[in-house]
Amino acid sequence: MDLSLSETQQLIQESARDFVRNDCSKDKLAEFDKQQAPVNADLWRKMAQLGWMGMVIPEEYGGTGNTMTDVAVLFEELGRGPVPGPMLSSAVLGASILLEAGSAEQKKSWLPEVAAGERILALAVTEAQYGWSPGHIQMTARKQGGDYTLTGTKLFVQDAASATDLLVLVRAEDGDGILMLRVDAKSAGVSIRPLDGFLTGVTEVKFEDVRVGGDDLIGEAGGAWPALGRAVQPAIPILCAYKVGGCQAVFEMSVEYSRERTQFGQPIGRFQRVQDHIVHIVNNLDAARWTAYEALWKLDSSRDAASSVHMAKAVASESYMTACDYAHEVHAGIGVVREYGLTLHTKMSRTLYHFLGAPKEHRKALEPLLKLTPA
Amino acid sequence: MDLSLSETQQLIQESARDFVRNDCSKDKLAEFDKQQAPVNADLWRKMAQLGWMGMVIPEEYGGTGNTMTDVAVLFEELGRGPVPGPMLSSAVLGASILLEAGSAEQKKSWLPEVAAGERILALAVTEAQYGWSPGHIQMTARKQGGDYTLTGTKLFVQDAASATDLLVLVRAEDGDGILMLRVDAKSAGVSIRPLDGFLTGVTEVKFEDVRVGGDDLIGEAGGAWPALGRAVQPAIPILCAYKVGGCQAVFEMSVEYSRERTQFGQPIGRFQRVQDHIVHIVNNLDAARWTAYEALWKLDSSRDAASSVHMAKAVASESYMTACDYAHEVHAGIGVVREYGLTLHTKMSRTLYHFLGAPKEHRKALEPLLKLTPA
Amino acid sequence: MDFAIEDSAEQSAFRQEVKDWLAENVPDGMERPVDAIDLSFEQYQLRRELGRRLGKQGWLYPNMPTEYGGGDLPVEKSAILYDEMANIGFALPPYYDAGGRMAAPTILVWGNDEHKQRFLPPICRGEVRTWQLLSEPSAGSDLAGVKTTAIRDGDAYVVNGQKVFVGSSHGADFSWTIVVTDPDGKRHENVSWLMIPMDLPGISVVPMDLLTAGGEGGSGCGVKNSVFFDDVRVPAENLVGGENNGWKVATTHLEVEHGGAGRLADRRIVYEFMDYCCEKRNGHAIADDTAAREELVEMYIEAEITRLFAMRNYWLAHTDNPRSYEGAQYSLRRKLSGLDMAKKMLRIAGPVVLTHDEEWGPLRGAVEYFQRDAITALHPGATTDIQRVIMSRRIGIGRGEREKAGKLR
Amino acid sequence: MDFAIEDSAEQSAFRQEVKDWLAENVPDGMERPVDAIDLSFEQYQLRRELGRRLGKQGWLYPNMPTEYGGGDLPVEKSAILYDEMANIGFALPPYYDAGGRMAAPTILVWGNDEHKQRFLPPICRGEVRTWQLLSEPSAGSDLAGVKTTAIRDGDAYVVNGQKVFVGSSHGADFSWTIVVTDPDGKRHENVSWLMIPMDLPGISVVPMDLLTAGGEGGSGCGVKNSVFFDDVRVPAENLVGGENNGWKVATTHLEVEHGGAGRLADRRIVYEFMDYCCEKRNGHAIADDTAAREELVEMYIEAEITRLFAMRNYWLAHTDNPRSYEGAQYSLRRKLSGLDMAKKMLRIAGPVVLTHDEEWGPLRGAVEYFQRDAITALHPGATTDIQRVIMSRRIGIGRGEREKAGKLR
Repeated sequence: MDLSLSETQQLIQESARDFVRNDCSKDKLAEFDKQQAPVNADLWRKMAQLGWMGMVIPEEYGGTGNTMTDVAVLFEELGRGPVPGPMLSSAVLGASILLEAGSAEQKKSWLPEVAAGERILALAVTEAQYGWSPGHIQMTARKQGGDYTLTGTKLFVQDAASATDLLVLVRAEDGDGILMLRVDAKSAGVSIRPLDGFLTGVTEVKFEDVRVGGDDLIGEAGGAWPALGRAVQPAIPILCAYKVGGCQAVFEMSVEYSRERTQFGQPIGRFQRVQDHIVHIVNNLDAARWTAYEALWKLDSSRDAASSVHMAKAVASESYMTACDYAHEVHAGIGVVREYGLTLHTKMSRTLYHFLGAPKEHRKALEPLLKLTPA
Repeated sequence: MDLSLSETQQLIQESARDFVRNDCSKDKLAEFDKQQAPVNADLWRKMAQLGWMGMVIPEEYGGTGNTMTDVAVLFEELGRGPVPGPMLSSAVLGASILLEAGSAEQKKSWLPEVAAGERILALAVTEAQYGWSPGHIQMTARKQGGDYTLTGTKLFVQDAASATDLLVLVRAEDGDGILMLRVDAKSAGVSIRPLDGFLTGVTEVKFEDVRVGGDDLIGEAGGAWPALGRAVQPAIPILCAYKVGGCQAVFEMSVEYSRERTQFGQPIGRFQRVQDHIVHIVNNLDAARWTAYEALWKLDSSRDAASSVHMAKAVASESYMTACDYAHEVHAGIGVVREYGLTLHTKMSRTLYHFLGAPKEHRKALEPLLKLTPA
Repeated sequence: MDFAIEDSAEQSAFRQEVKDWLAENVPDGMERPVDAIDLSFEQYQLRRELGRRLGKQGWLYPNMPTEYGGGDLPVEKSAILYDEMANIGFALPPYYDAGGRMAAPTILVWGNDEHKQRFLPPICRGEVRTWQLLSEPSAGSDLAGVKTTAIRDGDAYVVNGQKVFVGSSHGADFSWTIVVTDPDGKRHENVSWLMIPMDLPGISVVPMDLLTAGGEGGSGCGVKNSVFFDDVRVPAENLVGGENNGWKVATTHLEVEHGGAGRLADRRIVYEFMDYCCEKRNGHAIADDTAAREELVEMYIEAEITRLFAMRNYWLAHTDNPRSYEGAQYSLRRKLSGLDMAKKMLRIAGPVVLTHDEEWGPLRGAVEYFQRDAITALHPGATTDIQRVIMSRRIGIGRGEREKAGKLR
Repeated sequence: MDFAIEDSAEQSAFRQEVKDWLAENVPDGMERPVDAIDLSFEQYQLRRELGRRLGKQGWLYPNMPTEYGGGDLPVEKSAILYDEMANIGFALPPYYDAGGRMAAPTILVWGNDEHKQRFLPPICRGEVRTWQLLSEPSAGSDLAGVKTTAIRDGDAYVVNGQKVFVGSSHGADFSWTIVVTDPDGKRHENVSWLMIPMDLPGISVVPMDLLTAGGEGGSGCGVKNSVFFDDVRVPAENLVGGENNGWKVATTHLEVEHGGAGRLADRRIVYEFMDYCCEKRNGHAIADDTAAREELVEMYIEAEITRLFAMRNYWLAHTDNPRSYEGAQYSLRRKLSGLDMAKKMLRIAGPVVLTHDEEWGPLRGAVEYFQRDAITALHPGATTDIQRVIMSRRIGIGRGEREKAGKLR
């Protein structure tokens, strides 16, 4: 048993922490947020140069093939910002899908560009009737010769506005089941519209008679869902680590504020009520942290990680949201002032609550694994 | 709008409060509890003399036909003890059932004795597979000529050990549906066994070839369940009022202790954490109080009370349990010393949690009423 | 007990009168934006116009005495007014006038005749909008720690300092505030309650950029501002309740703000959201899902309990029953259950509650606004922590003597 | 990171050795009553016997140094011992010996050689049972407020006072306690840590009647007692850590008690209860119900998080990583999630969890016991409030300097 970080991981942590400190200060992030900029070009280039886009990609495809825990350590630091943008969508989810289901050809031609940050992938799965099960895939593709034609709407697509390529899950009209197609985000008939509100980087993607070549079919027709599942499994605890970073940030923010802010002649942190808000935060932080990293350890040591992954997501989604709520209790007025930076986390905790499956769905998935229902 | 008690109600409140203060002191109740005495004879006689057993029974049957709110005011005071015994089972539930479904003959011969406290009724509905729906009635009765023969087990029967008569719900073997029979608790083949543990007045009742005469059939065969439902509806908010009294008692206990007990050189009630435990108690108390009394008002003013009654029980069951838990946080060590009296409430809050339907069942019942599911 | 808010014959006659009157008098083209930040100046003017018309009837402040332009209406009738306004999507007053809502009863209790004659009629008739100025950068929960000074100089008080989380869009005619009139005085004995005309030289108003500006549905304030005072000379006779007596004066409007006055209009969004979840959209309704229904029922129960607490407080406030912790209890509950409901909505309906997108956002974006506002709402009018402080003092937890509730009448 | 508690080759060899040894050495006829209150004196003697046999191996206190009768085992191996004992339904030690569990490390840190030689071997070899005496009627959370005095008189300290919530059934050989040695001294500088032979004249033990006596499954204490000291003369050399230095000495065992040492044995009852809910009883299983399954999953997650916190603490305690708030966090979590789980069990399985009736009570009454014990468990070893106090100080909420965790080694 050894719950400490490896040297590699400590190095990743330091460089990521420096990056966030120097390039993603509160004001800068608040600025990006105002601009609604899907992805900041300089930021993206820097991250690519640091080699972060290639961490899950093996060396043969231009990556560095790190462990999932390595990648999670990076994302925990990014979550502290929270640093927005398509890192997870492209460099983790997208890359894993290509590694899982892509042809040798597709891997060779796409993965190196993903690793270089030149090709940016986004995953288009969910629709108006929202959910992360095969039944929720209703949009269809018509097959004509070797090609496909897509018509329909994907909703709550994370990071599509900054993507060069969309990985779209659709039903084959001919009943071949669910298949996955790579669609150039610039193709005729594709319209991407950011959704306004209490969310970040979430879009509506409309397809009108979009032609897609057969060589853009990823994996077998009909096999897309299981392939997606295998690719998403390792991505989930990395998403969780990002939320852990968010919890860590609001925890530190709150402790700092509890010392600086004085009312009634003493630091507010001397009041037990304020203390208990922060105790709630750290309890949620640690629950999210250890469930996530145990799942990552199981993945890296190729143990059966299914139940740990479901649990990690169920816990992290709630923990991040709850941690933000208690941070608002600690901060009161200043907490809702946008420049202060807390609301960026509050918004992110809501944005990512359902992404890759709501806690409710992951808890359901635990039932057969715990033998509460026949598998 | 007028949320104050009527003069009658204030009188009931005073006499009940005196009774509890004088005849049900902490030590006496702790004593009864040790003895596991199902009902204390003197106590029961006193309560009968005060006319409390006849409050829901009309004058023609020897009662006083009070409003449900009147009765609830009494039970709130009894709940403060908590005063154990079959008051609710006999004088409210039992009496309401006879009024609802009994024949003129049955009412004339039984109700006056119930009102006088000489006849004590207990309701035997639930079984090993516990629940408060018709589906949970599995025990059957065989019809022979005009008579019935009962064999089977009723479980978690409240107050059977102190009852003279059991009102038993069974399925007719001939498929006549559910019927209700009055069974003399002393009849051959009836064995009543109190269940030990963290509960009060709860029994197992076994029936072995128990013969019951046809004149002990209450209402029509097959009509027993709806009749029970109509009789139970007004009893539920009265049970809730009893729990409100329990919440009130642990609230007052806790406030008092917060003043008397000093640690770190000041009354513990000066610590915000202790304050917040008590804030939780009073919030639960008031939620239970106002949901219960609104339901009672709807019943007394013959409005449609169904949804209010379901809500009241769902709220009161949780509130009483939660109030006790926070009272334990306030009291720490002394709270678990049996003589202190708090654990009587803790135990009662658990005992009555499922009685007349668990919160879960009542919330389900709200779904059609709120049009969330087709009625 | 009688929980009835149904109308007697007389009441339903009055309700009809109100309905008819509103049909007559609500100016054409009045909009009801979900987020008051979208309320144009023109729309604001229409609301003021409606306010003045209500004022003529004594219906803008129906519980205030007629001699000052109020309606002096009994509980049941004023309840009907609030109710009917809510039915057409407005609060009473139909524009943000927190200053008036809280100043009016305060001046009635603490002002001298001259104050009542001068300040109350314009408020009650809707001729002026009034802001309340309490918080400062360094004085939030600790209101007694305000630093803004008002130093007597001849016939005026000279005001200097900054107030935050103030008011609304489109300005105000008056503001009232708690200011330090005795910089060397003891805490709680060094502040006064001052009415300030907003057109005086030296006042500047700067909008704040917040998650939401808060404020109740029908009367959302749109924006909150920082207000800076630079040697502002306020006529000395605008000081209400006596010099250095401001802390006592404040107890009245704080009591109102902390929910002591109760309310009858309930949280419509909950019931509207339930309907939204029952609507079929391409063959599927959110409420088809078992878990969703369970949370909808829990949400309904939450809302019902809040309604009952509000009703109890309204009854207490309008009868001579003693009030204690109930105001703060209601306020605490409203804040916490509001946030809890917002999160339930997210769990029940999914990410759609996070957008006010025209095509996808539920209830014209009202749910998305509620997602944000439920967080903002945790702090105005005292944080949840302070509400618990008030409850604890009034219950007498850990202390023999119980703190008294603030005077409302 | 490596969360593995699976065995290396060497470890599984050791595990086999332990299994075999236990098969050999657990005395016949040892019972495992659900509620230790049912543990007869004969049964207690058998547990002591097993303790002595474990002691001979150095396995009773496997982390203590061999020179004092411990096993000086590495984390992984001692973990295996706790694990295998739990597998046969016992804790380590197999009898309530809180005094030993907390005194041993304390004496190791604060005692002089003579103390270590005299006190540690009998504890480690299982020759004595030791109680801890901390709480008093007027000193619960406020341990520094103890009133029991120990006044130096020649070669002895004369002890007078009362301690409550002490020990177990069937007595003890030694007790240690915090007593006032300088009645006029400053708070925290007036107490000392004293080892008291229980056979001294003037000591009387009176059992208390409690909801449950508490204590972990395998080593439940049966009853708690009040202990009265009436002019009890304790040899002066039994004072450990220096006169009036008791508060510092206490930090070590308080750290252990507050969960700082971590643990690996998890809450079996949760997993056993899940099995119980899946068993079919006349054709029906509790887990057939959707709502029941949802709560079972939530309960499982609760238990898993608790397990992970415990594991983290165990790792921290047995490596040289800095510890801070984690001990109190685990203790707080265990208390609150324990109560939460008990209530979930009630909601899931119904009133059956409230009885230990032979025919109906689940898990031989273990669930009913848990219903009561989850409430009792809120206060021993510091209340939830005090755990939060400790967390806050160590995190440094509202203060620059962070309080240090107590020394464990």
